[in-house]
Amino acid sequence: MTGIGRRLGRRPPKYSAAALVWRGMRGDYWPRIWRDTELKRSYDAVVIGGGVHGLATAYYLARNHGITNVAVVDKAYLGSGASGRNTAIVRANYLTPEGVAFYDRSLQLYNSMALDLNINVMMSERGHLTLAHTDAALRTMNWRAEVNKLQGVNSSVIGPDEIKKIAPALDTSDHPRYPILGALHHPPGGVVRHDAVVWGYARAADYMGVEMHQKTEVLDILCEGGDGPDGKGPGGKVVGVRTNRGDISTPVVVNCTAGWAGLISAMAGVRLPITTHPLQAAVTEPVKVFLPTVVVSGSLHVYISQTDRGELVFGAAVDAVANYSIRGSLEFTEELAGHVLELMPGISRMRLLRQWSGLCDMTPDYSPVMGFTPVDGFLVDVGWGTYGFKAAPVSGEQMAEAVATGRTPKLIAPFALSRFDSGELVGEKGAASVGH
Amino acid sequence: MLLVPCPNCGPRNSADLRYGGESHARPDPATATPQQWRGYLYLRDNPAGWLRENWYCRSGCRRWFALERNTATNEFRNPPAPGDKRGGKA
Amino acid sequence: MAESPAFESPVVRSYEFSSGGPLMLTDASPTTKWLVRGEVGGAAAERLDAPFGSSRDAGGGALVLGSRPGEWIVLGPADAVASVVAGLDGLDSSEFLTALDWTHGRALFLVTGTDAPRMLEKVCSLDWSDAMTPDGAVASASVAKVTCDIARHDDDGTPAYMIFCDRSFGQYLFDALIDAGNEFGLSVGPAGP
Amino acid sequence: MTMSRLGAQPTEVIDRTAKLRFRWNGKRFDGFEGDTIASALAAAGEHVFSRSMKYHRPRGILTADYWDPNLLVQVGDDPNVRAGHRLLEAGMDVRPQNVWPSLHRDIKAANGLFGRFLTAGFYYKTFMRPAWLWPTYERVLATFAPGGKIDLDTPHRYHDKRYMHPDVVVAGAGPAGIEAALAAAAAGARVLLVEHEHAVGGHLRYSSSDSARAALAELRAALDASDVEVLTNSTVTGRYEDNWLGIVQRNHPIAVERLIKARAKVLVAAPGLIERPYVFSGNDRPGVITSGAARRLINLWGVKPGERAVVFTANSDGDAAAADLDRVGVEIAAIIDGRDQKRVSSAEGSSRALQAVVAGGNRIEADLLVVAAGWTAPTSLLNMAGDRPVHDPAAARFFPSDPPGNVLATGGLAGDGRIDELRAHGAATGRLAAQRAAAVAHRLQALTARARPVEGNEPAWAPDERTPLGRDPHPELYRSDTHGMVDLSEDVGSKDLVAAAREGYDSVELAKRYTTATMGPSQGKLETVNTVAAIAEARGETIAQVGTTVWRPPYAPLTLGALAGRVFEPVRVSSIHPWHEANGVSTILAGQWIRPDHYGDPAAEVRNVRTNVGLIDVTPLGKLDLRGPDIPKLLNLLYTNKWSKLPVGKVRYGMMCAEDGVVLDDGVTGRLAEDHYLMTTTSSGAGSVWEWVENWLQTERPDWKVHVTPVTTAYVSINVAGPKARELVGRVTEGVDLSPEAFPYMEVRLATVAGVAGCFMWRIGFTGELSFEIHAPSGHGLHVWEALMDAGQDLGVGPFGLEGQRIMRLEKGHFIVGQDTDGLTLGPSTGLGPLIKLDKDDFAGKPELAWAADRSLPMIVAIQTDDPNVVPEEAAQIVRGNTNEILGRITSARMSPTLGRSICLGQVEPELAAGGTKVTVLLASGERISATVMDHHAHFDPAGERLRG
Repeated sequence: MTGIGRRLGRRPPKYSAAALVWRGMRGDYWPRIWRDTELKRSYDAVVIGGGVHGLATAYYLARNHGITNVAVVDKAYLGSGASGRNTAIVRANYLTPEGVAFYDRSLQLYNSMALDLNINVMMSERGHLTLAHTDAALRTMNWRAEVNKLQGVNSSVIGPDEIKKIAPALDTSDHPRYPILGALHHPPGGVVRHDAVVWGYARAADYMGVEMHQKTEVLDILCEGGDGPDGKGPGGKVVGVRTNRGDISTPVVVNCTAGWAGLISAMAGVRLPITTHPLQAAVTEPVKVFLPTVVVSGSLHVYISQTDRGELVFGAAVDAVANYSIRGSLEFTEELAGHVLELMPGISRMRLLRQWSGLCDMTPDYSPVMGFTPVDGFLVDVGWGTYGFKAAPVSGEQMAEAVATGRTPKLIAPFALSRFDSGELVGEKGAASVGH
Repeated sequence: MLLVPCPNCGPRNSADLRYGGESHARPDPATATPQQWRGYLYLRDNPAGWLRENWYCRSGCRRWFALERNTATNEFRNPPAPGDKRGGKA
Repeated sequence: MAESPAFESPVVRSYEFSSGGPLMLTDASPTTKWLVRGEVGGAAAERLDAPFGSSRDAGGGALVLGSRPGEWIVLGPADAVASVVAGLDGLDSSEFLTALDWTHGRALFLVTGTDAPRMLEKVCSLDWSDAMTPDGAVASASVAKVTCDIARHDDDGTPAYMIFCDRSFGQYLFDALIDAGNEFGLSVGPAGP
Repeated sequence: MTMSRLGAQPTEVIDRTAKLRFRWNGKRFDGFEGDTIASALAAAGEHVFSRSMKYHRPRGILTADYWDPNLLVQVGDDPNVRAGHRLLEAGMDVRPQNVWPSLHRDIKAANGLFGRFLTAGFYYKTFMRPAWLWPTYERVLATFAPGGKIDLDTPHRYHDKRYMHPDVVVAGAGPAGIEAALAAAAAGARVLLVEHEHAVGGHLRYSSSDSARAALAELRAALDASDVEVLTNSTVTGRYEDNWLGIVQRNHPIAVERLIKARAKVLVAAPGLIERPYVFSGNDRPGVITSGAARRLINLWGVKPGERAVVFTANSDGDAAAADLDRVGVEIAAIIDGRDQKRVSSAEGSSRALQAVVAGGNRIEADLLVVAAGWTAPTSLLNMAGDRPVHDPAAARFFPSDPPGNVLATGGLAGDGRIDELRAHGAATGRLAAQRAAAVAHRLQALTARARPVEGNEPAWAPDERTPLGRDPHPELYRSDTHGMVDLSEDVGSKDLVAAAREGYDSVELAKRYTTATMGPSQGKLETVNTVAAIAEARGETIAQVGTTVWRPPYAPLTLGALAGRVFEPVRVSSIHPWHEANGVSTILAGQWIRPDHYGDPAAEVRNVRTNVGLIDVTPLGKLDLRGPDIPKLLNLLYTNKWSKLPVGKVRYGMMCAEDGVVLDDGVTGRLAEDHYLMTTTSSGAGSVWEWVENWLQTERPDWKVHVTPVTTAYVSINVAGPKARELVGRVTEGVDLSPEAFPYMEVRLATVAGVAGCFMWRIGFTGELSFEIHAPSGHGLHVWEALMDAGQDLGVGPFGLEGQRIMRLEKGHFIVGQDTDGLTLGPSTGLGPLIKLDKDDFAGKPELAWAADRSLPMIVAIQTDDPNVVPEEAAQIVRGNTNEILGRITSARMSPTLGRSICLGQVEPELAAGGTKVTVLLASGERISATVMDHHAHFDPAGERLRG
């Protein structure tokens, strides 16, 4: 067991088939997955946001750097935000070299996660198809494939016949409106059980001494020495966090929120290049499994996978209108269904069971904002748009390194906030507008 | 489907309009520093509450206009008067 | 334009025509249409007398549609339209006023029948009730996902609608309207202005 | 349990003279018109309908309605059909789902033996080692997916949608809902009444009391006489922003399912109540049914639910069920009254049938256990409107809290009462709804430009002065002293929920995610409250403290077919399209346009243009008609170059950049008259440039006098290109001297072509040949094209398509915005730096372009491979030697028929941009080849002699 239990000198009860049988025989309950503790008055670091990014950051702070006096605070429950609302797709087939290197590391961490964290996150390496319906889209697929190959990532462009073999439900005929001309095939892509990732990181971090505080809402970030009011803003430094459960003093605050990233950063006097948009998703009733891979169409703004429970999970592009309301819309499901049937006309009798949405923080270049800010001790891991879940492990690892060393790790240097001052944006915009 | 109060057409389905994002004044290009200009290009207030923003009534009167919307509740207020030449923009 | 060849309609597929029926769809694309732009509340607005959202019979078969604020579509027989447009000459010259012949740019279809509102509510999200879209009303909206100008101009008490779209969408929209009308027994009338 | 058909019942909905034959599980059965699939099968003595998801336990009727989790079947190619709701049709082929190998012998039922190890979430704790086996485990787990089968050959049938704008929509046609609809209609409102069941009446339909029957008859008659539009077998599936409603109509005469989108001025939620199952050992055994199921089976379909029954009742519905059972001859073995603190502890029996009920320590032989333990308020529509209903422990259910004023609740959702009290509340609600709808209608009409002028002032917003319904006390009955099933669709027991809460998954959302309770096809209709109750019990809290889950749309599932409806995908064509189709065109979709790609041999088309003359239909080229005195100012603002001195009759090329300096579009603009210009844009940019121009004009420069009209399809655009172009155009053109002196390159003339007056002709082209681009009025476009074709027979005229044009433009080194540029390409990278006039006062993107001038940027360059026969893929990477370092990429590449060699455009790092630089191109095959950066973008005729000819 890597890391878990090393710090507290106690080990969590191990998850295994044998343990299941043993407890089943004795009728024992499992102990709490993470402790319920009092909120202390002081921590070495406070991570805001109990989603996959925040929990991974806390986990790697403890595991890789021995920093365990850490609180993860969340205004609701762990995994209540985007972590539990995304469609759980993972992949590394990005367009830019910096994007590919980054997500490739994330995929590696996902692949070893079940054993690292001793929880089955059900990493399903089922392959990922990004369909191209136009020459221009096909050109972008080729571009991504070439960049991927140079980075050692398994991606290639395949034609309709091969696509049909992988996913027979797709209409690869000479379709009148959106013909499938080809696809970027990325075998290492797949899906992961998102909730298990949340719980796994929380459980592992807990056993190393990190504290998880649910229903703990950050009301303000306490700063001194900054240019702005109350000592906030550039030139200042973080001294603490005000929560609904009282003030905490800390020299380091890491903003790992999605949806509220701008509001939290504003509490430290840091303005971000972010607008918040809902991202909607939907799921059908279960039917027997027929779709063995993840299918994405950028032109049709849709991505589709089938869970092991038989439900089809659908996602789309973010809503056009900036919004903090996550009630969902009818037009989303209408457009989604139209596009899904364009790709798979045979499933018109499947029924949509539930729709939901989460909040995404969109940046101008479809790339995140990570690392240090003009306020000392205030770090951000935000602006994740629609691809935060896939990046969680590597983000946690890199953010932990930034906190521990005080230096920006090479892998996240391209994503610094300062790029918006210098105008040197990241080039994922073209490929990632619906890049799931 | 949100109803957007177009000052010319009357309430319209949001699908009939294009969303234009936060309404900010364009800095004077002759004097703007890189920081000011890029702040205009990229930085956003993004409040969870009242926000002044631009809309274009694409399927209707084809007029750009600015009004305030509460991004938490989707209520609108302060649309410009019909025929306002700048559409109420900042 | 006397030697000009015949006007080619954007609707090029052939249909079985019917001269009557409870719900009729007719291609009237060759109809002369001009677009007049002026100022809201200006002299031209006063002369044309069709504020945004409304329309007016301008005589000689010409209709003036208040299609947008400060914008009008004038349509009808070529000479009648010409006389409406010519009537704007000599107005207060300080007003910025332009007019262009849009006949070739816009397809025009007519939908007539008691069930026309029921048919239109399958392809367009506007409220077709008499209170919200009375006889004479003019609006713009998406019809089967194509942005159209729409004017209600009843035919002797029977609801009738003029639908204008970009000419290149003409064939697509015509077919979409036929599909929408099928369940109400729609028939296609012979084309004509 | 043995069910059988009873004699005729006074309230029955079946037509015993209309026998319907169908198949179930491969065998033949008969039922009657009016039967549901389930009632017909129950009448025929069938009692196992499905197997449960995880343990494959046999399952029978529970609620006998749409929400019954045990009655999901496959009908033909339609999976997950609700047999408790779907009406029987002759010839139906009905099959059980989730059984293997058969309904009655299911091998996976062995899972039940391991139930104590297969606790909720067990899969998170195992299958981790060895890691290489996980994919195999996963495949096995996937075979447990419940549900029916998809037939991928199912066609997408007719599903057209409908928009509506009713004043009042009433969701639910029970007594309160019907009264609300009637009262609203009587007050002058346009009312739509939507009923989930096949007929109106709600619980009155299956009530055998005389008063209920009389009330139902009266309500039906009133409805028939009213203007209310009634939709049965239809469901309000969601309430969205501003009372935008999704309604699915399942009984449209020609549509399989029709989605109705209604903008309701007021929504009345009157869905009634859903009977809540009770949790105890064996509560999912066939033979355990709700009181509603018993009454429906008896009174609607004349089905006797069993022979000897135990009735567990805590309310009048349970009492009524007992009376119905007694009336039709079912022996009542015991009545256990929940109001007297009595409980049922367990239902025992064989795997497939109930044999005995244990209550208060006594074992009572019975084949039927009818349970009336209370209600779940389906507050979904209120939730979707933002309401957070509150739990009232005294009444043991949730009630509305504070829904918005345009959403009103009535009926069981709002409280309890006698039929007349419910009706009175409904009527009051309908009147209130109509009053408020009138206010909304008045406001909408007053604000809407096209609407009929309003009369009078806006009516005041009517206050809610309804007499509230009472709340009947009801014992809180969630779980007995034993554990049982909470979520029957997901096989989640109360024990699982307690274990999950103990493990830390102790909020509703966490427990839901961990155990999957409420996530199945019932979506919490039956199990939400019991789930919350189990967590509350484990935490030692009340239901109100734990809180409930948020009900999300849709209220009832609807097919993807209905949601998609007819998929409107507009396509556009030029007036010349019929000619292309008649002449062997191969088309390509470009945005919404269907365009000629080639007519068989693009290389031959290129050679013909280079030697003779060709015609291309470039109608999709964006065209904006500009009129007004301030056009030069506008052009100066939008383009990077200068426009103040463009004379009448001249055209000029311009590049547009966005405010961040990134290339946005390009094209030529010509001055047709003093205050009249024609601007062209790229085909794909036509729409966005128009909006861009309008935005500048309307919001930044509102005082400038310019009118912009999109005329892209008002003109057919034909480019006549080739050495013989002048000869050809001259044969059909009147009124223009085409000589190079009189009409030189980059000028525009008004001409009559082929007898068509009002054509604009300009001397430009993308091919590098002598070109005349003719913009002819669209209504005569086909004529002009055909005239050119006819006139040029002896000149060798032929059509060419986009592919030929792409080859020729690449020979000339013209970049295409969006192909050779990308989302970060700044103006100077195109090589057109000299066209960026930083000495202008202002133009879009000027500051960024000024700063970019000092930066070293990637450049677009022409590249030729050293081996002339190798055409790199568009997207092939340019790398540093044998390393993986990326220094650029090929953006366009073709074999040039003119030069007989491969030609490319590419983007490279500045260090490689100088002419003559050797670069390494990595082909898709993995091979690295050498190539050379050229001095000019143009591979062919760099001096431009041909096009000026």
